[in-house]
Amino acid sequence: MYPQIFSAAKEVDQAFLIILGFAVFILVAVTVAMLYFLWRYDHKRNPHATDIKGSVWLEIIWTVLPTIIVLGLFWTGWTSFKAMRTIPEGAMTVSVEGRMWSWRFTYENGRTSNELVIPVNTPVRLALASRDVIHSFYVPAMRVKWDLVPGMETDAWLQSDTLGDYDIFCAEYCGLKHADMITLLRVLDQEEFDAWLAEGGAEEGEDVGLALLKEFGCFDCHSMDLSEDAAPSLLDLGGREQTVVLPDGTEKTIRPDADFIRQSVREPGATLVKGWGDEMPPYGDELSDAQLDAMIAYLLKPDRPDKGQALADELGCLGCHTTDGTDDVGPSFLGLYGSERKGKTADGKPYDLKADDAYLRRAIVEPSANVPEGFDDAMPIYDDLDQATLDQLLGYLKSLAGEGGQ
Amino acid sequence: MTEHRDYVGAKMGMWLFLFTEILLFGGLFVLYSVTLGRYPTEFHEASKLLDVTMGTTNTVVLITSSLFAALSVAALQKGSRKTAELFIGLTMALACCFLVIKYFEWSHKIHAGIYPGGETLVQWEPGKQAFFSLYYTMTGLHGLHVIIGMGVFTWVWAMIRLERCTPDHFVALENAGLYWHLVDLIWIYLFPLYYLIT
Amino acid sequence: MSENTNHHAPGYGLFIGIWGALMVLTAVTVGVAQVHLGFLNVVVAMAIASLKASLVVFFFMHLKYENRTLKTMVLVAFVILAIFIGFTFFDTANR
Amino acid sequence: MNVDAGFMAPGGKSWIREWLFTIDHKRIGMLYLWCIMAFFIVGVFLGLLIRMELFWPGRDFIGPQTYNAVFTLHGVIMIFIVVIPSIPAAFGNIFLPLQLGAEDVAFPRLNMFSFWLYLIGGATALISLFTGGGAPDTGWTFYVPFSAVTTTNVSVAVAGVFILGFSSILTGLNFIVTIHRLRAPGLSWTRLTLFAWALYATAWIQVLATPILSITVVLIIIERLLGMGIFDPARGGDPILYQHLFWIYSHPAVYIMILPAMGVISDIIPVFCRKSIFGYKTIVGSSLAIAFAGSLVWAHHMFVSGMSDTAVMVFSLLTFIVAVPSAIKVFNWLSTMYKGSIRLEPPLVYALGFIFLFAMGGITGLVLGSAGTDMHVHDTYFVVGHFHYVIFGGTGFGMFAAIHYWFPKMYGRMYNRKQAMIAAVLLIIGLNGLYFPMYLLGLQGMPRRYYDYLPQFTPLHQLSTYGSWITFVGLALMLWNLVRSRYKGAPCGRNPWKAATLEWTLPSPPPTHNFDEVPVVTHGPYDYSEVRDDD
Ligand code: HEA
Ligand code: HEA
Ligand code: CUA
Ligand SMILES: [Cu+2]
Repeated sequence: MYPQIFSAAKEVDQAFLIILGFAVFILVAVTVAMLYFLWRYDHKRNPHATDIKGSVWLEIIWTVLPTIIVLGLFWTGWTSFKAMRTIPEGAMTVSVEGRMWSWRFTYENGRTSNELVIPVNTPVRLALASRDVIHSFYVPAMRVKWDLVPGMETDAWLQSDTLGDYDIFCAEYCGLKHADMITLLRVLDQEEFDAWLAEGGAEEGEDVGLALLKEFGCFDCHSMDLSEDAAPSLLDLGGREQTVVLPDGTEKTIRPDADFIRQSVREPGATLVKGWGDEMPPYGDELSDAQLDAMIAYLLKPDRPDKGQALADELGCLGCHTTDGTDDVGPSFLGLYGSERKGKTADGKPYDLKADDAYLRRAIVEPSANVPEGFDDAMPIYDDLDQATLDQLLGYLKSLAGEGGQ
Repeated sequence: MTEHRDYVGAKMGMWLFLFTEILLFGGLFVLYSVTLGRYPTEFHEASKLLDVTMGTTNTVVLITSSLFAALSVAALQKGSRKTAELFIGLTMALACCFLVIKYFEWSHKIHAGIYPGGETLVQWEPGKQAFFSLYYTMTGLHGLHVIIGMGVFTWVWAMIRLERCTPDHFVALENAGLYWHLVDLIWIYLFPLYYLIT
Repeated sequence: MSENTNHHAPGYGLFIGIWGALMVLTAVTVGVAQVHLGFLNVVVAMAIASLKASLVVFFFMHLKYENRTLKTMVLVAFVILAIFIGFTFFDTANR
Repeated sequence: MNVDAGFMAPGGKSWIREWLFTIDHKRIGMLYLWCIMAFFIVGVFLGLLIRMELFWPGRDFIGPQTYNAVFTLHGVIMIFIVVIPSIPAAFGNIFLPLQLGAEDVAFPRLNMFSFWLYLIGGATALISLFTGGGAPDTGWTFYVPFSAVTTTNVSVAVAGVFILGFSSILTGLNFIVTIHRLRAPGLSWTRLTLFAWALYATAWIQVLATPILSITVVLIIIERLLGMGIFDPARGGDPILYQHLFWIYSHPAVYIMILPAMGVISDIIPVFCRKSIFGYKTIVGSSLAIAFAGSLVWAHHMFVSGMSDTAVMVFSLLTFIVAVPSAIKVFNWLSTMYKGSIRLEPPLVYALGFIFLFAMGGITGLVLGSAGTDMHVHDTYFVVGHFHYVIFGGTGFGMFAAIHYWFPKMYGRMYNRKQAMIAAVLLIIGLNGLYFPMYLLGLQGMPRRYYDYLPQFTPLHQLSTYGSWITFVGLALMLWNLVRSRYKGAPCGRNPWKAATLEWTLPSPPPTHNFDEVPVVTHGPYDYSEVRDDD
């Protein structure tokens, strides 16, 4: 079975052992008896049946005996459950919020996180709440599972005796991305934990807005490329025109600005991007104006350095192309833009061209048109990318250009 | 194939059907009792908003219609078709009366914004909202049963006219009566649960 | 076989008597509701309602004159309903 | 040699008049059987699709939305359209009146109506796929608040469930009255077959529990259409109450599925052991006990739902108690084999397969019934393993056993014995390959209803998918054998198994009017001393 790191769950594992042990025993006994009778009393071996209508004594035995056994099994199960439900006094409390389809953990000092980080050997009480539908907080390594019910406060507790990272699942079906509602339980030693708790949300060097977007689970539904997820893409919001449906049902084309984003977060139902339903939960008090501003600033920043890279990664480009100048399955992106390219066209004629916008665009949407020397015609065709995505990618390639392109 | 003339069986079948009706409402009674246990004061308050006079009148109306239903069976058993038809007519008349009163009660409340999602109701405490959600669901379902019951009586009345339901074979009327008494029975519980929990 | 032969046909008088009793009980339950008894109000209201219900079931619905099998069946149905309602309280009353 | 077509013989009217408007219980039963088989095959293909998607982690063939719709549909079809009607509606309809020595069920027209409702309900459930917001994606449990907010076509799907429930109620009602009123002279309660007893117990669950499901789905519909707020916590509702209502029906429903199968097994074993069933009265008692106690344990599906600990204790205790009557039955079946004179024919192979697979599934029910262990395995593949074992291994095998037992009676022909045996063995192996890995997955913490999973679960998922292919082969062989034998099998006469119950005294297939004269019963159903060898 899974490694087990929770002392209170020892009893649960013991209950497993007892019940499964009994199960195996009775199953073997039943099967063996069945097969033996089948062999022993085959009509060839035993041509005449002895008519036995029943036996009161046997019936009583196999009513009473199983009853006693199952009462015993019940008791081990129940006591182990009780241990899992008895939350020690003075346990440190972490609030767990589940929403479609991400987790948010809030600590007593106000620190929030989308991973559950706990100190080793310390009992932790989890105050469970849901914002939309029922979810279930499940840590297999702890044998802990408890539902998060909207409109209700539930709780669970855990305590780890081992350092390490463990999976947290959502175990109650909650819609489209139920299977992706996964995060990590990180068990740190006390000092590490204290340090982690004291530090702010963002990681070193990371944009505050980006960190917040991650933390609030925005990316669980919105993507940062143009692939459609459960919600409209957030790629280059400020640079793309979008058609929206106003509350009165009329349609309008806008270029999202700070006010639009603010409204979409606070009151998502008010103005919907065309083609999308009113499914996003409204974010009210738990998101301060300052936090929202940081997110908006990030989303509207015209040339996010990571954007094209994220796209290239997302689309799988970086699986075959490197960014460090070494050639892989395909040529390296470093210094590609503006360089001289030699190779063969689709009908086998040699060419000699400069890798400008038009050339690279062709290389993406119609890779066989120009196959450079030393490489196979192996690249998949990306003709389903739209203009905005292509521009992003080209911008990214440009940023990696050598002297020739500058 | 021959028509089964199993009187006892037909009635047993009807009773079994009534059990399913009882349990259908039973699910709602589960909800009601649990919610009452959770919000006793809110239920108490909300119940005051219902009109006891109308409720009581309706109780009297329905019980009386039930009486006529029982009398119509007795009349047919005794052999007087005409009397039976008269009693069926009275039952139906009172059923209409019940529905009219119910209609006034509902529309009055709805005009005042007291319905699920209504502008008045959404401002109240959750307990009161729950009271009215259940009120509309349960009395609504009950009203639907009143209408079905009237349909059943119309059918039996036609059967009597066509002499398919006679003083010798009156089980159709008897079963219609049973159904009607069940509708009454449910109201006997709905009435105090909604109007008298004050 | 006529359905009438194996059947007791209660007279009009009995039904009207039962109706009278039901009217009285209705009056009583409305009256009692005006007195404040706290939670007992619900209990009393339900007790009276059950009394009325039994009158309807036994007389209007003739259960009194039916055979044991049918009576047992009715009992089973109500017991099951009581279980469904009652057992739900193991949860809600202790949350 | 030709087989007299019996009740299947065309009567000179149009097909629709003769079948769709038939009030003959045998024809209605056959209609049910064919429809159930058709839906079963649809459900099975959906199951296969689930297994294909789960062969690799990540998105393979179908995306999350489709996957969610597929398992919902798989569950709804299998539970409400296949397994719940299966044995009672098909074999119950055909054989209950025959076993009672009756002309038909108590209300033949109601029976026809109930079949129509079944068709309409099934059609409605299927219509929900192609209309409105598309195929429902809630799982067969329709938990609120999700089912109240999702944009897919839940309302129509649950309306289908409502209609199917109504059909099930009417069938149950019909059987209760039939058993009370239409027993042949001399057929006292203690001479009833155990199959009839099982149907009787089942019918009571159908009549008393199904209405709760009806009202529950009505509440979902009005919640979605009118915004009643009955389960909305912001408006004083409680989502957990929905779960109570749902399981008040759906737990007893699992006994609607298994009791008739147990009845079939109890009928089959004595025939092939040539002796009385061991402990007739205890088996009857345990059927009734399961039906009753089964309505006391519903909340064992909700141990981690946020329900009170007191309720967890009570329902866990009662769950263990309800396992005892099943244990009694298993022990009685085994004892029936003791000192018998056993002939290993296909029905017996399926029956013994039933015992093994049902025990395998039932005993893991104990792990689930125990509160502490359920906390770990609830909503994981352990549960999926449990219920497939009891449903497919239990009800499914009960159904297969019934088909192989009564096939000669229904069609007057015998199937290929060897092929039937091979198919049975393939099915048993395949099922274990398919479902046993699920127990291990569950113990390792693999949640259910995931279209994608973490890489560490890959090997077991693949094993399970391989198992599904073996099952596929077994099932296809079994069906092929049956379909072929319906036309090509050797005629088999009145009583090929030399059984002692009333249906075997009739020609195969039985004539439309069943018995020429009302039979008089003088002995119990498992008394083989008077079975003659004359045909
Ligand atoms: C045919 C259907 C069927 C049957 C018969 C059963 C039978 C049983 N089930 Fe199962 N169950 C389901 C269908 C069924 N179940 C389904 C569909 C679900 C999932 C629903 C969902 O969430 O989608 C489920 C889920 C389920 C749960 C909830 C799990 C969870 O979600 O966390 C539980 C918990 O207690 C449970 C328990 C039991 C028990 C104790 C029995 C007992 O009746 C079993 C009794 C049988 C035996 C015990 C074996 C035979 C006996 C012996 C071999 C003799 C020795 C035994 C003893 C001495 C005890 N079942
Ligand atoms: C009767 C009940 C029943 C049956 C028989 C099955 C059968 C199968 N089920 Fe089903 N299953 C359920 C009831 C059932 N299931 C329910 C209720 C759920 C829960 C849904 C929910 O969560 O809401 C579920 C969920 C469920 C899951 C979990 C999904 C998830 O949680 O993500 C899985 C995963 O593997 C699965 C797989 C299968 C498979 C592989 C089969 C197979 O056994 C199929 C194997 C059989 C074959 C492969 C044979 C194929 C043969 C043919 C096609 C013959 C063709 C031949 C001719 C026409 C001549 N099922
Ligand atoms: Cu959240 Cu599943
Ligand atoms: Cu259950």
